[in-house]
Amino acid sequence: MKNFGYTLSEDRQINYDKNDKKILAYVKEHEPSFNICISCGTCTATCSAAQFTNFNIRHLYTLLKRGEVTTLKKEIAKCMLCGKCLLACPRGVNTRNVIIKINQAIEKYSL
Amino acid sequence: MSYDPFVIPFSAGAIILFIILIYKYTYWIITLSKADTFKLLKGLFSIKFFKAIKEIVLESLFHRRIFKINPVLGYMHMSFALGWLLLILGGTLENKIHSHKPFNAPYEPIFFKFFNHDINAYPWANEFKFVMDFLLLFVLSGVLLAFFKRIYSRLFGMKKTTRLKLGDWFAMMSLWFIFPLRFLAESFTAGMYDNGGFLTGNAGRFFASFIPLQDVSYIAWWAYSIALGTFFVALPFSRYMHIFTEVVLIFLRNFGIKNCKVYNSFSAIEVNACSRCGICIDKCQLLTSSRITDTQGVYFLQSIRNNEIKEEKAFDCLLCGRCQEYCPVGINLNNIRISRRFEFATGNQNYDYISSQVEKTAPVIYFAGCMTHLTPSIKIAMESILKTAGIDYLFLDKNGSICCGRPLVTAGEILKAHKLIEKNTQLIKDSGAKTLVTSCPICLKVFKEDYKLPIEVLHHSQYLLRLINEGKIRVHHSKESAVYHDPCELGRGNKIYKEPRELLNKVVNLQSVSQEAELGLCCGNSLGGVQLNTVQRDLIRIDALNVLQKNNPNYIATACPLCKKTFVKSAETDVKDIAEIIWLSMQNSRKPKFVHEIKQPKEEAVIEL
Amino acid sequence: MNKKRIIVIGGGIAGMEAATNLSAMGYQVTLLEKENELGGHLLGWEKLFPTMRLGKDVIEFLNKGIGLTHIQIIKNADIIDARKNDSIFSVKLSDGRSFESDAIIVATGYDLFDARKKEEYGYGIYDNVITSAELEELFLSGKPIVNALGKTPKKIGFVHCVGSRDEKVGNVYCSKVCCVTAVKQSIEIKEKIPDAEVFCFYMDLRMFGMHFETLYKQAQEKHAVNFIRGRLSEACENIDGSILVKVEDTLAARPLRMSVDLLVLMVGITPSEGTKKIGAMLGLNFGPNGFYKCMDQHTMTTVSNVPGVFFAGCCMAPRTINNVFADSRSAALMTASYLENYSIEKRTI
Amino acid sequence: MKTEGKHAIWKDYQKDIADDRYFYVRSCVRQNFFPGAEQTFLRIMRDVLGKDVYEHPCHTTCTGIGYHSDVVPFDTAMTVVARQFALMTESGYENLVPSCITSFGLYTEILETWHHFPETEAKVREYLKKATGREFKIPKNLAHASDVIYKFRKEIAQKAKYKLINKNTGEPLKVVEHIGCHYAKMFPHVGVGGAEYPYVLVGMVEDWGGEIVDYPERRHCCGFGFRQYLVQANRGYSVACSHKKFESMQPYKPDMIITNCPGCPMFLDKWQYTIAEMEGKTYGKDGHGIPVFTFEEVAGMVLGYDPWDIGLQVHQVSCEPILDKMGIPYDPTKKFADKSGQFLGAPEKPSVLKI
Repeated sequence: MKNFGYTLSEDRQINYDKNDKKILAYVKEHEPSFNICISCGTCTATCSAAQFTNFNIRHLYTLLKRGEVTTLKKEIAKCMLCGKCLLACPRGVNTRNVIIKINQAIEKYSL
Repeated sequence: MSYDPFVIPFSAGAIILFIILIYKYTYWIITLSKADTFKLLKGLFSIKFFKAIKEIVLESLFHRRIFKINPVLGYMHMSFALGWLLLILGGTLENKIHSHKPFNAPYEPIFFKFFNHDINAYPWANEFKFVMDFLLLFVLSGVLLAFFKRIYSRLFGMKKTTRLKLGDWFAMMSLWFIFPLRFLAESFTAGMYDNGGFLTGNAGRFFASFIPLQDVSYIAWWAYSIALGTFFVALPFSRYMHIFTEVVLIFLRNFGIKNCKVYNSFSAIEVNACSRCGICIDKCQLLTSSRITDTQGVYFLQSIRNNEIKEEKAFDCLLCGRCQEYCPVGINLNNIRISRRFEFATGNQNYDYISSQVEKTAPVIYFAGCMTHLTPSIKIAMESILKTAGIDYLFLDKNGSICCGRPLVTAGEILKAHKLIEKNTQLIKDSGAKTLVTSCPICLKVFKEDYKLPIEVLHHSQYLLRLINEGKIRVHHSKESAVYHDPCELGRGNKIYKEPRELLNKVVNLQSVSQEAELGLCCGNSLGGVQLNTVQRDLIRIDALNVLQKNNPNYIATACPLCKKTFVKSAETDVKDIAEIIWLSMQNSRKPKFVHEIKQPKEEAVIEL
Repeated sequence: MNKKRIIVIGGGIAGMEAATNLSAMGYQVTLLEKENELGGHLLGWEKLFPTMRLGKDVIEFLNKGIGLTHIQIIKNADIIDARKNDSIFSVKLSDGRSFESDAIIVATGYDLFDARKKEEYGYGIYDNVITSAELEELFLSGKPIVNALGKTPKKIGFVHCVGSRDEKVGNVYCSKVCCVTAVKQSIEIKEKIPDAEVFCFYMDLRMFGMHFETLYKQAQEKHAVNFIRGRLSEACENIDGSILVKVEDTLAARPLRMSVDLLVLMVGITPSEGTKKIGAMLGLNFGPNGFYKCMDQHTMTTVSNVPGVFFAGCCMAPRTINNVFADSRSAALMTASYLENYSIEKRTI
Repeated sequence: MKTEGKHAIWKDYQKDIADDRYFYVRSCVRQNFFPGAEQTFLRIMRDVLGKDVYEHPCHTTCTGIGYHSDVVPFDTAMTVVARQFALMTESGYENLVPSCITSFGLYTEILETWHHFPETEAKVREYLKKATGREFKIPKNLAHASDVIYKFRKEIAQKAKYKLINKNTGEPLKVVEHIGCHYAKMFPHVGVGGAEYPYVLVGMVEDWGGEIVDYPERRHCCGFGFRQYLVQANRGYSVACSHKKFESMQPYKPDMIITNCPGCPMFLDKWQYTIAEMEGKTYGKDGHGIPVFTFEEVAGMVLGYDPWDIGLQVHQVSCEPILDKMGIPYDPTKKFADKSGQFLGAPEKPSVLKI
């Protein structure tokens, strides 16, 4: 293979059809309240970890919904499970358990 | 030595039972951790040994704790345990006196009446006759109660009794049959030989009037022996394993061995020591409020024993601790639950972003906690009080909180929690403080239980009381009434019941509520209830609020930001943290006197109206 | 009986209810409808948000009103002229008939946006791109939901704001009802095809009505309908006939592509041809969006610039059915005020 | 796919195209990329259609490349374009025909700007006057060279020797069209057929016997994108765009790609070699690529011009398979010969892509 000094750039487009939604399915099965998230961002606004680092739980949820899980493992590790998001969520999503389920799914499917 | 083939089922059962028991206990004891083994060896040769014996007599035989909670249930358990033990002891004594031999086959005292018909052949035979019949009656009364409890538990003041597995039914039925069969066998034999005490003798004569006892008595002894043998074999695989395990547990516990949050052989002993009495069931708010019927301590331990633990069962419990407060065996149900959650824990963590710099050094640290940041009024009240009292303090989590680690612990993420504990411990040490004050009982729990802090750790209710007693702040008693809600982690979690009440009594008229202190209700939002949905949580909150608001107090006082945040959602009464109430009172006390005098009658007028 | 005559133009919900109210007050009412049946767009709608009540129930309710009163109903009415001479209005039909009246209620309703104008979505070109109205017809027909390939669609996309809030097609306003209609239709799809994946591509979800939010939550909670915030840039046809949609998932801040078996365009509400025609004939004022302009946005919503002409329903702006009922009764009251010289419709601020 | 739906849209997007007396302006890069294309255009216009096409020797770049690479400001671009207009005015022509899509786009953009902001036009007239002393008239008609060929597609079809038909099977060739981004994406009304479903190339292919294949990434850019290609660090993005298009069109098994832009055929052609070298993947039959032609080259092919006169030998993806399919004769020995017939030497063979 020749070296041209550049390679095919990775597509930034989310390819929903091809993305693997196993983790999403696991989370939805074990914590169905995940379905009612409206991506309002209250969780991120109140997040203890987000005060110190660029941890954005809302954004991670959105990526999970689309099956974009590559950054999930790295980012979700920052959560301290303090549960503030759970109290702040206006929709009643069991946000804390969603994170636990994401971690379990990551382990289960050895992401 | 007397012998008859019918003793074989009993003897075989007994041998199997003892082999299994010895195997299990040996296994558990040798798999104890090194530290625990050391404690065990040390304890065996200390005064703790005798303390354990005393506890065993009180708890395993007399069932003192169950008596306290429910006398009828206590009597039932006592009749079985104490009655049966005395029957065995009495039988052995009777047999030894009769045979003049120091040793006998194990079955001889059990089937004494079958082999010996000569009623006057040994000293105190009549007295024995009476005592043995009396003990049998004692046990039979317990069997009768147990039978009725199964049919109609409300008779015992219990809303629910434990649902049993098939194996337990098998063991239970064989247990129930043992004493009626003994009664029948002894009565039939007594009828044939016209002997027996007031119970078996009279019953024997009665049966003799219409039953050909010659034919049936031998069958009855067989049946009695089979029932015993069956029960013995079923025992290690059923809830009756608790009979012996509780004794082992009491020893180990007295020797200072504790349940840590990781499942080990001590946990296994605790699990096997559960008698499935079902006392925990009624205490569980998930049952009484949220209608979850399968996660209570007894079912959870049962599922651990049966190796059929389901994830949601591990994760739906609130960890409020009401069940373990009432567990007659004293099993640390919360930690066992956490230890099973630990098995679902994952290793994925990265807390490198947490700063390791403290702002300044100070003698006192104030740690608000994550939840207090959601209830800023508590934070403001605490800071105002500390400033007014002239305390030099460091607000450790002023700019956003680093979690204390307890939420991770409750989720079973113990290893991750220890990462935070390490980081926070360093910060606390670097601050040079002598006292750590927190507003959050959840933080308090982990600070006291899992942090190895060399300094004093106080909840703000304790600290504020101290400030008042030291005269550093002044409060004023108002006419307003309040009820106090015991937060789970503060009350049952840290056994702090007295100080908040003492504090409130200085500023308001504290009313009592129907369920408080050890029986205090969970607000429903406990971080322990990982899997619970909003509706299930809401139901708990509503029921708890109904209890608190029953007498229309002016305030619901609580001492936990999470409880406050939860109650505010639907309380019709003002919900205030103790710190807020104290700060309000301090503000009133500071006002010039004339303002006071003007305000005072006006308030009274309102109250009179 | 009162001798005063009123012509109501348009036999949809607004026209029927206004005519019923005025006739009940004792006026001689003539109702002109261009189609052969009263009911307007509602005839093509199976279930109504947010209650899932049947559209035909509402039509039945309206017909009960018509039945209780004495209204002259003219169907297939093709109006070729309408004018005011002094205080008398005259309306001529293409079949030569003409009518006179003392007042007119204009209830000319709306047309659905022609989805062909959003060329990039390929409506009329790609087989599996349909409009919300076509989906509703499919529901109404009771036929199984299949796409152009005769297969039960497993992935269905709903595109919000087609022809609404879009400068590029000249409609800058919100059509008000499409968001909740998409939610309603997505629930219906999931009820009919439970294992289907449904995606709503929205810009903002405008759940303004009392129970709309509940319906939205129900769609998420019970039916796991997915909501993706982003407006479709284009739709293409895959080799298997499915539709490839391209959108930015604005909340993920990434472009997204996805294939759906059926793409439903939530077409917006535009001023109807009748509204344009009658407005020109009677000299009515139009607002910037091509709907009629009322005398006051807050206080005189049903009053036109021509004394004696009143508005009801979607000829003024996109409306929900309950709004249309309120409008129609308001228009009837204003008409009565005009005819009886109470002059309350002449107030200005 | 409902073709009638497309026809309905095409009806809405018709434009006036002058029928004679063209002022032809060449593209900066095409003469290097595919030098035969513009030559073929002139040959068809003059020899086949008998039209008056004038080229001015003083014509310069329109600055489109510089403008889209953010190195030439709009004012400069407008003034340079005004000069081209002045050349045309001075030559007595009114109908401007750019060979380049980007030029066409830039001319359109400038004319639209002037239409909406006459003061800008006045300003540019002043600049031009001060700088060169020239004055100009706004072109009466602006059409891209492909528009002109589109206009005369039926005449060309009548005179065609070959059709876009596989002579072995009798089936029409499957043709993928690729329209330059600057043709109509910015101003849909100036493109034949509009921006979403442009008809300009479709019309040619249909009339010359081929069958158009629509595929999901049809509208996607070829990846040239000026800055994307010109800066080496961005080239991965450029090649990724072409890659996306190939991946999308491959399932339809197209026989060829027809384009109307200078950059697109260059990149769609050469990137097939690059992708083959990078990823080992080819998109045509049996390791071949999909041949890519400009519309002039295709017109030349159907008119029966010698493939080597059209310049098909400079394509990376070999044209022989398509010539064989259409039945166009060619002399393989002359492929790399100069005008006098002397062999110039064959280029190095790629390691993956079959040629």
